[in-house]
Amino acid sequence: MDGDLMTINMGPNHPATHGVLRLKCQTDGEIISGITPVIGYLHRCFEKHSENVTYEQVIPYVDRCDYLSSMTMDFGYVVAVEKLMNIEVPEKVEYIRVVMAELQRIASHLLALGVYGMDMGAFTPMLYMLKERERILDLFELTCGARLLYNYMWVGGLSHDLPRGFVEMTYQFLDQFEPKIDEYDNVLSNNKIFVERTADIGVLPPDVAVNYGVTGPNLRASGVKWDLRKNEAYSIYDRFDFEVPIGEGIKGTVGDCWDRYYVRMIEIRESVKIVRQALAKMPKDGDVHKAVPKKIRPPKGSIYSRTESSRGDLGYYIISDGTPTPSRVKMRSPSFASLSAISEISEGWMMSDMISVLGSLDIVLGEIDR
Amino acid sequence: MNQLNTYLYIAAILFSIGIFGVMTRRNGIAVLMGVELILNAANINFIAFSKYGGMNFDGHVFALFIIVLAAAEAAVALAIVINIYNNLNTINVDEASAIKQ
Amino acid sequence: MTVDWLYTTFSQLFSFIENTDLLFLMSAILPIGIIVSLMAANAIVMVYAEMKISAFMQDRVGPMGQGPGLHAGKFGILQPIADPIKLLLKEDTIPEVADKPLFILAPFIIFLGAIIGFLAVPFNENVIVVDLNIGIFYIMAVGSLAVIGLILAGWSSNNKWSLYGGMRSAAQIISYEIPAGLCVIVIIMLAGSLNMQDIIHYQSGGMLNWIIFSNPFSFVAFFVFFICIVAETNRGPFDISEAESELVGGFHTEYSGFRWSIFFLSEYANMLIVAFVAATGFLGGWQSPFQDFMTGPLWGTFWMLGKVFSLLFVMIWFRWTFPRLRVDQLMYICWKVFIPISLINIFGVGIWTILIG
Amino acid sequence: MGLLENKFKDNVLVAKLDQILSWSRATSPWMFQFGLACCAIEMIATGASRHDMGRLGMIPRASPRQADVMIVAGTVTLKMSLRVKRLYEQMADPKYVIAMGSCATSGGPYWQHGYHVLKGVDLVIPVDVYVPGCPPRPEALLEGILKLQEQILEERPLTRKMV
Amino acid sequence: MYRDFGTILLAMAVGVVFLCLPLFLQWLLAPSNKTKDKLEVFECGEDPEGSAWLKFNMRFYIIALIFLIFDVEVVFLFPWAVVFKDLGMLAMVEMGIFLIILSVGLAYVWVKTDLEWVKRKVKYASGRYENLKQ
Amino acid sequence: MSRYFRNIAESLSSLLTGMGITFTHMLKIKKGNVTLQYPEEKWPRPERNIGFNHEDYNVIRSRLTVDINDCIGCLKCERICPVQCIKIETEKAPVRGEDINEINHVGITSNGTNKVQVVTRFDIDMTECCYCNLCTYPCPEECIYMTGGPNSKKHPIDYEFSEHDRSDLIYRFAKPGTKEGIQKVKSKQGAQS
Amino acid sequence: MSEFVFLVVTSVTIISALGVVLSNQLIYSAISLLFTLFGIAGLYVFLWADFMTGIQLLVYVGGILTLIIFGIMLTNKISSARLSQTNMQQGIGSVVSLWLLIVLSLVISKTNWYSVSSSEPVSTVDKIGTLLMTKHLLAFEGISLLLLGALIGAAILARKEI
Ligand code: SF4
Ligand code: SF4
Ligand code: SF4
Repeated sequence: MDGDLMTINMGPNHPATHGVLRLKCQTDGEIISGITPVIGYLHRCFEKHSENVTYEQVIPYVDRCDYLSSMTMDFGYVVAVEKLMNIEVPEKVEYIRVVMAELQRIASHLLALGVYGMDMGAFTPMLYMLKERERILDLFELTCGARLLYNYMWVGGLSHDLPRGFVEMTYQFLDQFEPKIDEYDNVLSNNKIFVERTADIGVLPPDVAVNYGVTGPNLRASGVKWDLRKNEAYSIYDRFDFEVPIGEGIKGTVGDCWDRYYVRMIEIRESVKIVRQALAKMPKDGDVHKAVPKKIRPPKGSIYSRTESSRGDLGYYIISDGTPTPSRVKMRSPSFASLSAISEISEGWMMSDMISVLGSLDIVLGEIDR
Repeated sequence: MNQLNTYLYIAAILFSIGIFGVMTRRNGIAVLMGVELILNAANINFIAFSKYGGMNFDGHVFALFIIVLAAAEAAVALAIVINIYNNLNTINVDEASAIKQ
Repeated sequence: MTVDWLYTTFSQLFSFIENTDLLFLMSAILPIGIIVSLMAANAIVMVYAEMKISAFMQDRVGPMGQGPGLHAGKFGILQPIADPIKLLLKEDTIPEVADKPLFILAPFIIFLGAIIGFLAVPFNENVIVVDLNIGIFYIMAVGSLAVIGLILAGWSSNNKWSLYGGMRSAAQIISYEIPAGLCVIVIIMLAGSLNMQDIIHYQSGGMLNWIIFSNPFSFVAFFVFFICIVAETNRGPFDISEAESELVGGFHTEYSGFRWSIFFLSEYANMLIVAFVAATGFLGGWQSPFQDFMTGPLWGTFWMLGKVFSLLFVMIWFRWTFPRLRVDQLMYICWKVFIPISLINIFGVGIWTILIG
Repeated sequence: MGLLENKFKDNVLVAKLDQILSWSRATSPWMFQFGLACCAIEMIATGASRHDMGRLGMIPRASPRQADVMIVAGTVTLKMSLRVKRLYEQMADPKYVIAMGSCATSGGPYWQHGYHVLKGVDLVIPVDVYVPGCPPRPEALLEGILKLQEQILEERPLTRKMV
Repeated sequence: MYRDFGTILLAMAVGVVFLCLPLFLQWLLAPSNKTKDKLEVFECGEDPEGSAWLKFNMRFYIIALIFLIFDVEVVFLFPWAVVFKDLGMLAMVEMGIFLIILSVGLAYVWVKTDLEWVKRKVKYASGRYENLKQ
Repeated sequence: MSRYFRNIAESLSSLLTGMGITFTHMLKIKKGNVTLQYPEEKWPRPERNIGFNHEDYNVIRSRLTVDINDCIGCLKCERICPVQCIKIETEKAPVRGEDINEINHVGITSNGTNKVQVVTRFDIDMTECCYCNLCTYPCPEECIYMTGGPNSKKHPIDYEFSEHDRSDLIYRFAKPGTKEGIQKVKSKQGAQS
Repeated sequence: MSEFVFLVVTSVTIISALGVVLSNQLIYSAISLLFTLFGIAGLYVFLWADFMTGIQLLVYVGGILTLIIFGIMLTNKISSARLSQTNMQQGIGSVVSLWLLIVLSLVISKTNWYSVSSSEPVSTVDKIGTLLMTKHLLAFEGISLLLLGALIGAAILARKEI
């Protein structure tokens, strides 16, 4: 009883594609028989820009690649340039960066999870999550004045010191945030309908994930214990006591959509832990501009450095020719790898499952197309 | 309108239309629709008889049975049509029988 | 009922009118007009309620209508009035490749199904526009008209999303009609009649005589029935046919302006009808919950509407809390959970009534 | 054009009717979900509890047929520009466009080296309100919407245009 | 009975008028600006590839419709339920047989996995929640 | 079989939990409401915010402003801007640090620097600006800043400047007529000397 | 007035029945069938069979017609679903059905129908119920077997070769 295969374009403007992704789906009734992701609708010429602007001017563009997680993007970039130039950054800067990156991770995951819930049709939990995200954005805004694209981390330092009262406010935020996580669990994660919609759907086995180069929460959801914050501790991540956020038991080890969702939930909890530790250990004083070089002019050479962004393994390959302008900046974007796995794991599932899979991969088009 | 004959005429017309459909149509589903018309004509008769012909509620019960039969028939017939279509890729009844031979 | 009453009243009032047809037309048009305006009013109230309730559940305030010179009333009370006027002013688009006649026909079918269903719901002891002998069965039967409308709307748009929406909703409604019908059987078994008023009269004498509390099986039947009717009206979490994040707009993706709002109107009208049926069948209709306390026509209407709107509130509550089901899960629930449960209910109620009372 | 559009001389009755019509248009500007890039995130934030776009009568619609306002939120690339145009065309009249953020307005940070970025969405579709910012704060977007509403309020759909 | 159904017929006529009136108003008031793109169907901004009117694989839904037969069963239940109380045990037994025979049908399709609506062919699955029968 | 019933029980309990949560949110709307009713209440929110005093910490990036009287035309901001949306043209002032009244040129900045250049054009295209704040750091006179930025005492926060016309978003900070004026002044001086 | 309504209902029924067999697009046939079924339901009202009216709507419109429409969508490239009817067939068909019609009419008009005048029943459904449970009990139980057979048969047929 085969029908004709129907080619249906999902996107570039579709509520579930999280941006301007186009999925060319071959469907056989409700069943997906083939998916071709078509990207490039948001190609914003990041590499071209970075060849034309100086090192510090790249940062705004880096911000805009993964607009949901600008802090971690900046973090990766400045770490790369600092390595290239051999800059020691002051203690305080390191701590602030970690705090910011982890808060950003929470914010990013909150949005990802909320929007995922909305993909599944649950609108209210999304707004609960966005409500808390908004509080994190308040903290960022307090620090650097921007809500989404911060340009906060500079090579060798930060644009601003922490404002007065930031630490207390962050504590305050964390205190009221932590109970909320349980609320999310009750209203969404354990909701039977949600579980049915996501569990066992779009399973990404560990070996396939590794082969596709999937990293970050998506990889950890498959049960692979890989987190650059632990495995290749950059910055000062080795000083914190936290677990690599992977699931245990039956929760979060299989690599299905629910696991990908749940691992992000665990990651939020771990990040809260890290933020608390970092706030406690943070040196009281120190000049955040101390190590900022007057002129950023790295020696000839190249560097590849990778860090853990909210979406996974974020790598920068920078070639310097000794001028203030990088000769090449190449970004390895984690979402790209995640997206490339989609046809492998969602073929044969139903239409609705595909949306579930897509949402659980948590892609950001700005970073895929760059 | 308050006459048995009126309804019988209407039923007769529907019946002939149904026969016409069954005879001329080659598409299986269209034939099915013709059959539905015929069955409905019969139903009208039954119910008309039960009002005017002293058949009382037996007519209703019969009509009820016929509707049930129609439903069962439609379900099975459609399953068959779909099956034929799958195997022979046509639902034109005569083509299908031609291919079979 | 009402029509008959109006007919007698009118024939006394306008005794100079000899023509009985004219009298009938007069006495029928009036309640029909009221019903139609009720449908429109209901949509307006429901839209507003839905906006506000959902907003409150989400820690927001909902429409407030602020801004210089712009006042959708205090608390956005005029919002649901501005929306239909605006929809009236929207361009009416029909895609070139669509099947025009069917595209136009589809919303009419759905709406007509809703309107003629609405005629048979009782408001209180005396007010029911048409008091059919087969009342509850009739409402179920005309409810199935919507299926045809939905398929046609989905198919005639010649849009793939619409096609999916139409198909899904058809399968969904057909399936859920069965457990819903089986639950209605429970009502009828106890009340021994298909007539809406008879069913309500059967439940007179306080809350404990309501069918929902008459035995454990009918208690279960009520919840099954309620979920089924939510599914039959295509409301969340069963809104797979218009699933915004999957199918863009489902069967109504291509509809714009007023043509689109007909779907909306019918959806709310259908919700209202099924809530009426549930209130009539299980919750004692216009009967007061406390025997002889607060009875009378006005109170009757009050109780009826109170019950209906609480059910509607629960529907809204559902929609804004739950994720959407997938289409096969929907079927799973229907065939593997609700139908067996309802069959058992029928046996249970039967045996219970024979053995215990 | 509609049959009665701009067909009437200005008189009190028509003016009142006109007011009601444009009031209804202004009060329920349904928005087409059209997020392209970073600005879309701020658009979501505008719709979320903190800023609650619904206050102004905005309801996001996924289908362009039922939407009145298209908020172009984000970078319009050349590849996307054709689609933007088509989606705009597919909205039912009357329709309005808000260009949100630098990118939609003029190409924004990508105006110089962005070989693949459209330098302003007004090159393909008419824009009513430009909201600056990168991304604009939700309040800024709300202000843009209010501005658009004011503009719609001043429309006179029925009155004949005096030339 | 005539009067009741006459009212219903009248209501249908009124309903049609009620819908036509605003549609007419819309025709009068709303702008109309038909461009080529507008008359195309919406497919997320892309060119639609082929018409939606193709042979849609509805296997999945058809199975649901075969249960039209259950619909018919419900129809039989109505007259029975009405007289159930008068006839008492007798009716219960008779209907019991009827229902049991049909339940056999339900059980049959259940066991034969016709109620598993979709036969997916997926590459990876684990069945941790055991909801998924492959 | 037991799984079948467990499933149903689980569904019921988890769904009821969810409904309970949304319902409590609805009941507590008075307290839990987080909506900022924009035109009436503005950022920073009067109460119910996370608790910072915006007068102390106002670094919001909203809109660039230039105190043109303080600008010495050093082009540092133009050079650092990643998107090149600042366009400055300068002319050498006839006399360093002296006011030129014809064009309202102020010769000495509030920091006390004597100006060498007259800024004849200072355009910021706010439609291109990416609000990265980079231009405000190197300015020696602190005369370019985001409103509500470091000089927030002088300017209130201002993020509401949407326009119907795109060209209205190009901000011209140089005093109108400076260009012609300075030329006239110069040619007059040239004629004198 | 009721004559007028009766006329309208009858003509709707017959005209749309003609539409069913004559329209050249399958889907329009199905929609015509919808109107025919509605008209027949109307006729039932005139025949005092309210319960049958409900059943007509529930089973025919809500069930069988939906099934037919699904069948159409499943088996046709509907955009090209023109129905071919050869002239030959149409000729034969119309001759045969006209002949049938004439014969039937003759029979109807010639026969002296046994006619009783009954009064409008208060309620039809309980009578039907009682009859089902008593007089037609065997048929009733037989129907359940038939339905069982149809269900299983249809399920098997639809399951094949997927
Ligand atoms: S204007 Fe800025 S925030 Fe908006 S899309 Fe462009 S780069 Fe992103
Ligand atoms: S804020 Fe950034 S983009 Fe804007 S003018 Fe300053 S440096 Fe340029
Ligand atoms: S950096 Fe400051 S002083 Fe120098 S040109 Fe820019 S605004 Fe003027």
